[in-house]
Amino acid sequence: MENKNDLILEVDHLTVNYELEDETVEAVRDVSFKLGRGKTLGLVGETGAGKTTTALSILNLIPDPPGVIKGGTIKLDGENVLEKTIKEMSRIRGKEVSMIFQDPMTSLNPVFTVGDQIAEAIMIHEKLDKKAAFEKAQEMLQIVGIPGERAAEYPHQFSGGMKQRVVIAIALACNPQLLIADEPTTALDVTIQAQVLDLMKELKKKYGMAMILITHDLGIIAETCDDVAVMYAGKIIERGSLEEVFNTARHPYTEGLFNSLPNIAERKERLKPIPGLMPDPTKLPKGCAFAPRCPYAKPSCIDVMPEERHFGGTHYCSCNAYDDESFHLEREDIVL
Amino acid sequence: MREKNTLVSRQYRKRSRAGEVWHRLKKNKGAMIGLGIIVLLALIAILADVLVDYDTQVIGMTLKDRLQHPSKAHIMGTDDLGRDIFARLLYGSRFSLSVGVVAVAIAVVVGVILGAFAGYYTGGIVEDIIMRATDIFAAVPNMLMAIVIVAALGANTLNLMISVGVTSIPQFVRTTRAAVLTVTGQEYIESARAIGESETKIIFKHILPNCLSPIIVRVTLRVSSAIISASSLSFLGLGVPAPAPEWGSMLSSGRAYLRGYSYMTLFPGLAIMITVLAFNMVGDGLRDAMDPKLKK
Amino acid sequence: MKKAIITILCLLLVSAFVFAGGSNEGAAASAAPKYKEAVVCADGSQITTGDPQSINNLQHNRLFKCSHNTLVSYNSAAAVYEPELATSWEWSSDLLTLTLKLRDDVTFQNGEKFTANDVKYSYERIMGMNSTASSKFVGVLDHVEVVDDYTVKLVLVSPNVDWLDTLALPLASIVNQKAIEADPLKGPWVGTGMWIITDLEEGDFVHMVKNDNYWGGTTPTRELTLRYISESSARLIALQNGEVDVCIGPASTEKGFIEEDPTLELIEIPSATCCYFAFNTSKGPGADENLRLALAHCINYEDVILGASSGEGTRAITNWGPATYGYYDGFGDYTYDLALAKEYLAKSAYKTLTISVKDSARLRAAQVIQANAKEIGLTINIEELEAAALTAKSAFKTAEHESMIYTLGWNSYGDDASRAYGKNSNTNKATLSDDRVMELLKLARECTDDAQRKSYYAEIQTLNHEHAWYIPLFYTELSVAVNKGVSGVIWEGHQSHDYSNIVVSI
Amino acid sequence: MHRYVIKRILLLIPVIIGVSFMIYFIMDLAPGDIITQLVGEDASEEQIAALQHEYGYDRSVFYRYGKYMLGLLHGDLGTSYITKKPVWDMYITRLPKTFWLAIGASVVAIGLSIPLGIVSAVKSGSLIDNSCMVLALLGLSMPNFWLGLLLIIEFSLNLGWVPSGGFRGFSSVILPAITIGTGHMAVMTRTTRSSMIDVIRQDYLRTARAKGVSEHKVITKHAFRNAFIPILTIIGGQLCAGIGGAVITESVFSWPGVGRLIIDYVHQRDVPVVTGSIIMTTIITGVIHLAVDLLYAVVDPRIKGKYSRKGLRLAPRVKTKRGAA
Repeated sequence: MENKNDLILEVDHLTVNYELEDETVEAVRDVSFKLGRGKTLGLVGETGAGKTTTALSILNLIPDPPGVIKGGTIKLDGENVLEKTIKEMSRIRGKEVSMIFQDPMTSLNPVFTVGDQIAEAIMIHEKLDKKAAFEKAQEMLQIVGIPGERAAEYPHQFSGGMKQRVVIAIALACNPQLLIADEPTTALDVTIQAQVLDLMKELKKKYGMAMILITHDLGIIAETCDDVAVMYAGKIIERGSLEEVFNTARHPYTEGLFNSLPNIAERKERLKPIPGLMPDPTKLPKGCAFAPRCPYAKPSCIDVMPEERHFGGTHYCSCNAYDDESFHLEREDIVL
Repeated sequence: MREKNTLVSRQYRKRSRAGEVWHRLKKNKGAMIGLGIIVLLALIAILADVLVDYDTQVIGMTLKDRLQHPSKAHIMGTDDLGRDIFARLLYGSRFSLSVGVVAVAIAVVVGVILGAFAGYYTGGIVEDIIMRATDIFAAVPNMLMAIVIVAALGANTLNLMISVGVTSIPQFVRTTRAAVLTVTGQEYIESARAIGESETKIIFKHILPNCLSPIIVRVTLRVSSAIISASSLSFLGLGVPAPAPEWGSMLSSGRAYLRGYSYMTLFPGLAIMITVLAFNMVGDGLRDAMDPKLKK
Repeated sequence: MKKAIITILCLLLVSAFVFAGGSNEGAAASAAPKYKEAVVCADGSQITTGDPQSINNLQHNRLFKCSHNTLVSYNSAAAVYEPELATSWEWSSDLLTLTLKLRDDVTFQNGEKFTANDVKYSYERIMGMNSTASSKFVGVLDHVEVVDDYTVKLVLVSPNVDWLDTLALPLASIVNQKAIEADPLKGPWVGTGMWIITDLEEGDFVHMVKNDNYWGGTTPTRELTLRYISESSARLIALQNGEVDVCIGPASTEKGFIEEDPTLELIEIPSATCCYFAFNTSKGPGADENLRLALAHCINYEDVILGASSGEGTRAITNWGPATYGYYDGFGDYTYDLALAKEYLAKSAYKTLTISVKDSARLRAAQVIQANAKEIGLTINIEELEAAALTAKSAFKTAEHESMIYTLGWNSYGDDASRAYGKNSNTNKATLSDDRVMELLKLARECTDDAQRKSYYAEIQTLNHEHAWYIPLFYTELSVAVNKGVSGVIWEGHQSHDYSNIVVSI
Repeated sequence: MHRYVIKRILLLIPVIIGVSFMIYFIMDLAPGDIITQLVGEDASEEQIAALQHEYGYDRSVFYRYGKYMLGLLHGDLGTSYITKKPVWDMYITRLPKTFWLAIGASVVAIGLSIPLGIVSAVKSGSLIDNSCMVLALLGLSMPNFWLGLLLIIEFSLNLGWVPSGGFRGFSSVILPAITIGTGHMAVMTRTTRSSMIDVIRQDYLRTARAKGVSEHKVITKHAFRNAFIPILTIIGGQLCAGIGGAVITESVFSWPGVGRLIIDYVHQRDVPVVTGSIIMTTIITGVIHLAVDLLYAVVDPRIKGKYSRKGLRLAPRVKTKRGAA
């Protein structure tokens, strides 16, 4: 894990802003994480936490304007993608890293056949002619569970789940080493969600690629991921292996996430949603962004930027409450 | 993307809608320049009587001074009847602007009412009649329609306004209908109905205000094309009657002099161009400012 | 031997120079003049038909002078009637019958022989046509008698000493019965003229090729096209570009370009076109003589000419064609006298007057008059109308206009005055039905005594001067820009130029 | 699909009836009538009466209209009062010229506007965007006859590259096409821009970029094809306007087109020519609109499905922003 060659992705101090007319949205603030080959990282957080922005940064696809990558490095297979030229980037996109987007309804170009859309990626990266690429596209469709003949059909002729399979086929068409899946199942029906997830897991195993799975569904994380990173207001506030984060969540926000999950076993218990809303991203507090909503917050939390606390292994969280050695979350009382 | 949009719209929720549009319009340099020009033109048009004397400077002629190139005495030269082009241009703003504005006002009033009916009572005979009639009007090319109307009514300022206005009606009917249709289908109208608000209240409080932006944009753009249509009709001898210094008729009266005395067409031409440009820039700016999709 | 050869060679060489027609270009250039094969004439009015009897206007007249022939023609330079298809003619003593001898060597362009029957057919066709042209015949010509193949008798309803002039108009062209019966649309194109109409696209051009069997001579030009270019600037540019050879009516402001251009020439034609102010004397302000005279004395005529036509025009003293029979201006012009004008105006109940106009020159004239009238406190409104609307508004029986500015192209014969003064004439823009004038017109029409006839016309003009039904403004100046090589055209003051013999040397 | 086409063509019939009614009545009731035009200024009363009878002017306008429509029912567009030619013949000699001019103008407008619009959209909000829009607007705000004459003076007179006017082969189309095309530019550029801006923010472009499609191809292939429908609508609209004839440009360039045919005969109150030509224009316009609507299906496969569905009332008109036509 610590060996550099085993790392497919290394993000260091990534900072991304959206510079609007008169305000600046700090979407990603000093985010660092690493991902090993073949591993799956779950990126969890509320809408607006900066998960998608982080993912797009890896492909250098932040819409510019208004998005600006202010600092940091993103090393993909040891090379900083932020220093690549546009041309080099387009060789990396789809070949080294692929991305699956949230809404399959809008991710496919409505005016081209799905076969063409898959074949296009193949033609770009594998220098195949149109016919060969199309044949390979048909194979890819079969791999994702769609009959190859349907390659000549247009996206509007497919259902949501099928579309997401097509998107997956596009993403996997050139055997990328890293797949970023941005809430791949959010827009799908629950039954379809499971199918798509199974498919992704299976394909991941088959191709042996690494994956970043962005979701706010902790259940999916539990099922799919090796590691988990929790984002809040543009920062990773807790990071660790699946077991570490799920069993011994350290950050009050992570605890809040777990508490807001319904528990089928004990239905009598009322859900405990996290009170309040995420802070205005243009006016983030100097200190911990979660402090205004944090049940454990002390006045100093607002002013002092929390530091990373490591809890052995890869597990860390950013919370100043741990200055107090005796501090522990309520949840631990229950679990332990 | 998604994240970003939520952030942005939250940010703007602080202002009223009009304030928000104005705020964004202010950022658009082109639109502000255009607006400045329009205000200036409007001021000139209102103060025309103060700035120049109609009888002596605008229609009064000194034939010995005819066709003088621009000089200190006549900064834009004189026309074929020895009248100062600058004075005529200043006064002409009154005619050209009013032709544009009144024509569009006619179109807006008729078009919006019909369009609102057609959009609100969809599927019925009302819609059918209105839209079929609109199709018929729209089927005839604008310019031909205007020519036929002016030919029938006779060429004078009012008829010019009517003919240009009538030819613009179909656009407003369609724009309004489309806007009303979209708005009527929105959930907040449903919810207004659900909480039992009256029909009139729904139309006036919820539907029409929300239809305004496409109509406003269309108005600004249409004023400029109305000015051009009017000048085209003047070219065909169907415009504002002489000696009124309407820009289009000034321009077309200079066409025989284009080669030797190009300033006779240059200045009215520039005046039309600048006005049209100004209205268009404001129109474009308004559209950008009102279109949530174009928010940055 | 050697000498002989040299002599023969020299002879050959000389003969080559002499006889080189179109075959040897290099040699011919210096010896014989060379002409363009295809000539194009541009005009600002469009030609809509090739049927000479259906229409009577300038641009069509120019066409029909090429394609068709009339029995007689009028030589305006010499002021005499000349034979065309007729060789001679004779009036009966009661001035009711005109007997014409016809040429026997004429064939139509379709090969049919021309005889007296064609005259009968043509004239009867006009009578039954209900066209602008036919009104010149209906009520004037009673019937046509064919005496023999080459003699024809025209019997009139009432004496008309100017009847020959009508026969000389292109509308009295002779057409061919067979051709018309075969093709009602293109049949009337077939005439006896020098040029055969091959193609006519209204609003664009008329194309003609030379009739090699023409009875009246030949010309080196092979093709003649009349093109319609409505914008005067574009028309002149086409001439400057060499796309056309003749440009009718260049804009007066652009005459400088013609003078500058060494390949072009400006032809100025003495004009018979009079621009005048006409009051509707039947009702309203125009019926008030004081108002009419007030206006007559306040107009600055020089300014009107300057404003309306850039100063290119001559002051008109009387409302009559300068070359028209019976011209008289002994009463002098209206003096520019504001005090007098105000005096007249004071006597009038009207203080406002509307002028109806249709085109830009008249519009400009109206604006000058408007400014002039302001000086004496008379308010003038200008009403710009389309041609059709103005014609309808000012039609004799239903005249609604108050006043208008009108331009009349005067023909040379005296009775042309009936158009401006005669009852029921729609060109009688003054809606005049003065008994004395009507009587004078009739007397003149039937009078063969020259001095007497002229005195009738002089009286009409004097009456007009006294009552100011019409205020004559100016005679327009006619100009035509041509390629310098153009010759052979008969330029007419009434603008129905004859292009038949046009050649363009190169 | 066939059903749809047939339905659309049938829907043209009420429009034709409406248009013919409207134009016939306006023309017929306009001051000044054909009789005075025909018979000249010194006709006798008998002549006028005869003509009035011949053309039905001794009866009501409804009679004349009815007679005209009866002819139309048999495919007869009427006969010109002035030239006595069938209106169909007159129209059909003008149509090709107008057609070439309309096509030429569209080519000019498309060639200039689409690149400008795309650049504007991609650089939206920048100085380049603003300059593109001003450039496009200049074409619109410059009166056609002014631009036309300037072009003639420069390119025909001074440079001698092209004829000054008339319909004389390909080279003669260039200047009038530029004159009209630049007038179309503003609307088309604006449409391209706003349509591209709509599309540029679509998720599927991100998908395309994410799979490594070059930026150039993302814009020209993926985005443009999606943005094309509103542009197609505008092209169709401008083609239709062109078929109606560009009266002023036709005047300046002595172009024997439909526009001038109509205006010349409006002035002469030749009701059948005006009505017949406008009916033809309406029909051709309707066909172009239909063709455009069918082209939508080629550009966007989603629309195809809608055409074959039964009971469709009207075309799925794509909303567009047409500023100045």
